[in-house]
Amino acid sequence: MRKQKARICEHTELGPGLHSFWLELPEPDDVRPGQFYEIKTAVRFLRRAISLADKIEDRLRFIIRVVGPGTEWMSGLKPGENLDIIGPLGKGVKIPEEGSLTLLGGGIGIAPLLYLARVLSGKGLRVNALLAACTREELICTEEFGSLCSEVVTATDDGSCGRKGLLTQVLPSLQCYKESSAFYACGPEPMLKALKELDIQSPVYAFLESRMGCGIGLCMGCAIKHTDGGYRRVCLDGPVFNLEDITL
Amino acid sequence: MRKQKARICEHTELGPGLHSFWLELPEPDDVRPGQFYEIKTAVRFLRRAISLADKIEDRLRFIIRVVGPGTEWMSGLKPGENLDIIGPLGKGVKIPEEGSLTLLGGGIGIAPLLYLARVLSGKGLRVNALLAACTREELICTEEFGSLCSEVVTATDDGSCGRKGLLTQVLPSLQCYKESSAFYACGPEPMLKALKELDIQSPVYAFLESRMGCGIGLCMGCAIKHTDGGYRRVCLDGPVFNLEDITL
Amino acid sequence: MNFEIILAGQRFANPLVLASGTFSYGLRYTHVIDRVGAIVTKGITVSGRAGNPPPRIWDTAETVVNSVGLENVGLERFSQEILPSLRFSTPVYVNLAGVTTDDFAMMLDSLGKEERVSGFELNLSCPNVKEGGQSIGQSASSVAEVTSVCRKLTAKPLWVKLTSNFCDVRETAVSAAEAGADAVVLLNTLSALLIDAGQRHPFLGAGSGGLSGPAIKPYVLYVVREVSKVIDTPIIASGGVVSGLDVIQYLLAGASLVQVGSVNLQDPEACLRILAEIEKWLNERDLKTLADLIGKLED
Amino acid sequence: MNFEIILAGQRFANPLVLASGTFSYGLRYTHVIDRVGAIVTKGITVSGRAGNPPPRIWDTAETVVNSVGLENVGLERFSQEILPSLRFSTPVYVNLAGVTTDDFAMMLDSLGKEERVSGFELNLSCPNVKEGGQSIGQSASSVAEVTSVCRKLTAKPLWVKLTSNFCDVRETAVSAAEAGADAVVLLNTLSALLIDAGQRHPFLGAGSGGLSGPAIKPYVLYVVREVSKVIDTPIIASGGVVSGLDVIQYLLAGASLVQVGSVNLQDPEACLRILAEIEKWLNERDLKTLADLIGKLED
Ligand SMILES: Cc1cc2nc3c(=O)[nH]c(=O)nc-3n(C[C@H](O)[C@H](O)[C@H](O)COP(=O)(O)OP(=O)(O)OC[C@H]3O[C@@H](n4cnc5c(N)ncnc54)[C@H](O)[C@@H]3O)c2cc1C
Ligand SMILES: Cc1cc2nc3c(=O)[nH]c(=O)nc-3n(C[C@H](O)[C@H](O)[C@H](O)COP(=O)(O)OP(=O)(O)OC[C@H]3O[C@@H](n4cnc5c(N)ncnc54)[C@H](O)[C@@H]3O)c2cc1C
Ligand SMILES: Cc1cc2nc3c(=O)[nH]c(=O)nc-3n(C[C@H](O)[C@H](O)[C@H](O)COP(=O)(O)O)c2cc1C
Ligand SMILES: Cc1cc2nc3c(=O)[nH]c(=O)nc-3n(C[C@H](O)[C@H](O)[C@H](O)COP(=O)(O)O)c2cc1C
Ligand code: FES
Ligand code: FES
Repeated sequence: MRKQKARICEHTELGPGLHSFWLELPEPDDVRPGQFYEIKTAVRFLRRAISLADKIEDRLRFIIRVVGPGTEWMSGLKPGENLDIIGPLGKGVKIPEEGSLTLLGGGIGIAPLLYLARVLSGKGLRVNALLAACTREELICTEEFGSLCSEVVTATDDGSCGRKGLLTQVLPSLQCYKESSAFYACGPEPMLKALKELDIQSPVYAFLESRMGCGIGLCMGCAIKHTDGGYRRVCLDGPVFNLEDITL
Repeated sequence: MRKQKARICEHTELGPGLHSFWLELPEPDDVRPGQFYEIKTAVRFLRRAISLADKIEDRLRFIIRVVGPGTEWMSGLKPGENLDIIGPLGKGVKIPEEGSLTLLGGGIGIAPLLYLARVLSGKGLRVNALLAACTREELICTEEFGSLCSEVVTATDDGSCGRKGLLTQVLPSLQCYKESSAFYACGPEPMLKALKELDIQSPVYAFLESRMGCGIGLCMGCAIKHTDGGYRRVCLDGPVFNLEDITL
Repeated sequence: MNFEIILAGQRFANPLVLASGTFSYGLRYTHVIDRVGAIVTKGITVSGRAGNPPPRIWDTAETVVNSVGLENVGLERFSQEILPSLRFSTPVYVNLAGVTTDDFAMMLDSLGKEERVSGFELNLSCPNVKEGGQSIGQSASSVAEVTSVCRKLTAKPLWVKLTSNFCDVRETAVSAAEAGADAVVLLNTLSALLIDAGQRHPFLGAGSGGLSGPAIKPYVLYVVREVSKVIDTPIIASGGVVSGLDVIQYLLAGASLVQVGSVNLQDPEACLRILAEIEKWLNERDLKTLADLIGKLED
Repeated sequence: MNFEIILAGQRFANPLVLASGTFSYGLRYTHVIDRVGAIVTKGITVSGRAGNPPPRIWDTAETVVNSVGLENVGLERFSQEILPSLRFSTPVYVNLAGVTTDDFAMMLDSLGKEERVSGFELNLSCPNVKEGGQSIGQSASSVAEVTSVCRKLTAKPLWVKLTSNFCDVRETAVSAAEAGADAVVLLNTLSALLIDAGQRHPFLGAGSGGLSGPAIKPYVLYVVREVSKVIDTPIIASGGVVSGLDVIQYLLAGASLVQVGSVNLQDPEACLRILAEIEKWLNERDLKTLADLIGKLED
């Protein structure tokens, strides 16, 4: 982990309030799926955590959804501008050696799974993806997943694309639901809660969020409740946790 | 006075930290030399006061010198962007009917005198200008003054352009020093102080600055000391004062 | 939609109050004054004050520091020149800034007869004067004394504006409430020092000033909430309001009225925008009555 | 150029101190710790604390609000696991957060023997815990009691970290000084409330938090200056430092050391930049000795 100035090479709007950036680092990082960067903005004191969404050669991709001042500011960035970033941070995903794996992405939570799909498929593992969003416009990166995964199922709350329904309503009807050796889930808290209730037998690794102070283990700001009653730091101990260890 | 969104049509760098902007207003204002606008920036809570530097048809010109965060922010504005401005504010200059007039501009203080030169010469009055700055690079708008004034004398502290010396050192040697019916002075406080000490017989109207809260008479933030012992508000009672009324 | 607030028997069209010192005496921008619940004048002293030497004001992105120092025309000119010139029907509260209890009594007595004056805000909290000001508001007994003397002299609403600088404002608020204040105003500015390091000298002409603006809102919200637990007297919040959401947060925390200060300097029409934001917020939630929100924060 | 500061007989390589809670226990970023005058650990309690429920942190452009709630491993694990792992020679001050006087005595007694512990910061000012914390620091007599008990138990430097929330910190500072503190630390965070208006509920999991960051600097500068007028005991400033200029301003106002807090969260290497800025400032003025600036603000 270190601080760098990353140059923005490309900025595309993927949907309403959804922005994709490709970045170039002066000293390229070795980075694992599930890791994230802390981005400095001009409008907030603390950095904002953004997951690595993809990496091709030495270029990094971030995908953001505008939810407040920090992400609003990012959405106005232009190619050629520099971004002050710290990373890669967090433990990221432990890449399995074998098995059949399913990615479960909801909304902006689809983004961090993309690089995971790339790495898993690069290892020759069988990867399925179930990608869900509220509407068609918010369903991002489906083509990229298509080229990396054995099977991609999409779902929208309003049925405007793919199956109609919530991710957790669609999931039980899929073959992978029974057959996957592990699941990787990233999405809003209600989705993760509902997943927890499905009581899936294979491990479910969840990409979690929390409001962060430092992102680097200094402040204890990023607490998340562990089933043992204590807290864990999303930034150091996560951001990827076994879903059954976490109280949501 | 009112709040408007002004569109930036042109931005040129005139010298080190010196920037000129031409603006277009949706509803053009009737504005007098010496008046100013309050500009909202993204980096400071209060607006920043900037004088009208020139006006041609319905376009307004501002010229700024970067001295802190607000002016630094302005220096990054690009054509096409909008500026949130309130104005015109202040009383401005009372334009004389006759006489021979001399403009005394020091540094960024040259800017507000430009529009005054245009209005005075437009009325057919005889206008001289003495323009001074630290170095050649900081001496702005001399050509424009040349086309509007009968005579333009320049001076720099380091002698890199025009006469060598401070404005108040050069002034006594000029013919206009004795003959002008009025002087209009804008420049840093030390220049105005030195002018006061020259004890000029004709009235000297000084364009004054102060740290402003509102710029519109609400807060009493912009006090300047009057020789009667009380304070005056630069924003409402000025910004142009008879130099002999003010304690510097 | 109903924005009305009743406080001490007085009706306010809405909870917005133009804070003292940020709308002068009310002679300008009357189209804004027309739309708010009340205006508080600049602090008035018995004989008037020239105010503090410049510079008097400074800011960052989220704060303002001022040291105006109660520049005002004095009681007499205020009665004779200002009051008759006010061109709006919005309630006018006069911010009184005495040094001694007698000063307050004298001003109250004189202005109490003026029909145009709806009520008073006792400024026991100005950080920008050497005498009076916050030195009164820092002592629970002084607050009690000034408030009770003033209470006896007027039947008009009496607000007491307090400070948290170097004191426990819960105690002074209890004092003010027990001495008969109709409302306590929380808070005046926080004492503040700016330093010109190169000169090794304070930056403001007066040496120090008072901190206001959006950055202090979480602190003032906390104080409002805590004081609301120890007094039943209505609270008027003052600190950092820039948006409709800020006003709603203060109401939830227990304030009945909400003063708008520094943001008027940035935009004299800020209150019009804030009112529109409140309306939108209520609409989105299908709420009808703003007063219903007061004190409704759950733990 | 000489950045050295001597305080209570201890030598500090420079006036920068990593503030409690913003550099954890000192296990990471040791290249930064190597360069500062001292590090204060996260607040330690006797049995450890899980901390407050999330969310625990929130910010604006110039403020941070936190409600970490003294999450820590407790005295025993701190002694056995943390202290032996520290890989730097910079002085370590342990921030002690007791509920009772006995808690402080017990922790001090146990840690006083540790060679690796250079001194103590008594945290009488945490706004984020229900018991202990700022409720001790709000009372001059409690400050006196805890400080004098601790003073008797250790010869190591004893700093007392105070609050200005709902109290007169000039009084508590005098209490701490008279009870034998080697320095008072001004200030801990200001109490703060954030409201989720839609939910009518506090936004932070703990209900309220503490405000820090650059916006509060003018306030804390004022407090440092005023307290320096009433005590001779050295002052350590804490509040809103982000630049070298801020450090210089605090020294001029009367602080001997200056803590750096929130900005570490934005950039763990902030102190390296701040040191470079101080050096540049001194160079430009041809000044040689930083300690010469302490208290040199003119009126
Ligand atoms: C490890 C990690 C990885 C992440 N990766 C990504 C990613 O790849 N892409 C992405 O888009 N996001 C990602 N996020 C989320 C991202 O960090 C946040 O969206 C971002 O920090 C928001 O910053 P902001 O300034 O835009 O909004 P903020 O102002 O910080 O607001 C964030 C949310 O808090 C709410 N809030 C704030 N104050 C209040 C209040 N008083 N009352 C009620 N609600 C309030 C806001 O309404 C909003 O919903 C990640 C987060 C983590 C922890
Ligand atoms: C009526 C009027 C008309 C004006 N017209 C123009 C114009 O046409 N063009 C133009 O360029 N300017 C003009 N000015 C000046 C302009 O308003 C200021 O330069 C501007 O407000 C500065 O804002 P800033 O945020 O860039 O700097 P600020 O941060 O506001 O700083 C301004 C100055 O204050 C000093 N300062 C601030 N804090 C401290 C401290 N703690 N210690 C020591 N010094 C400190 C800074 O060093 C700097 O020199 C005018 C001013 C007035 C009143
Ligand atoms: C420029 C200025 C002048 C002020 N003058 C007064 C005053 O005369 N009397 C008073 O009681 N408060 C005065 N105040 C304090 C405000 O009324 C208000 O209580 C404070 O600024 C906090 O609110 P805000 O953050 O909305 O500004 C003044 C504030 C400012 C910024
Ligand atoms: C995330 C966070 C955690 C903190 N934890 C503690 C603590 O455990 N003990 C303590 O005395 N102060 C704690 N503080 C207060 C800081 O040490 C410091 O006094 C305060 O933040 C003001 O300084 P700043 O504006 O530089 O941050 C904490 C502050 C922050 C932001
Ligand atoms: S965000 Fe600071 S410890 Fe995790
Ligand atoms: S700047 Fe507010 S009255 Fe002049």
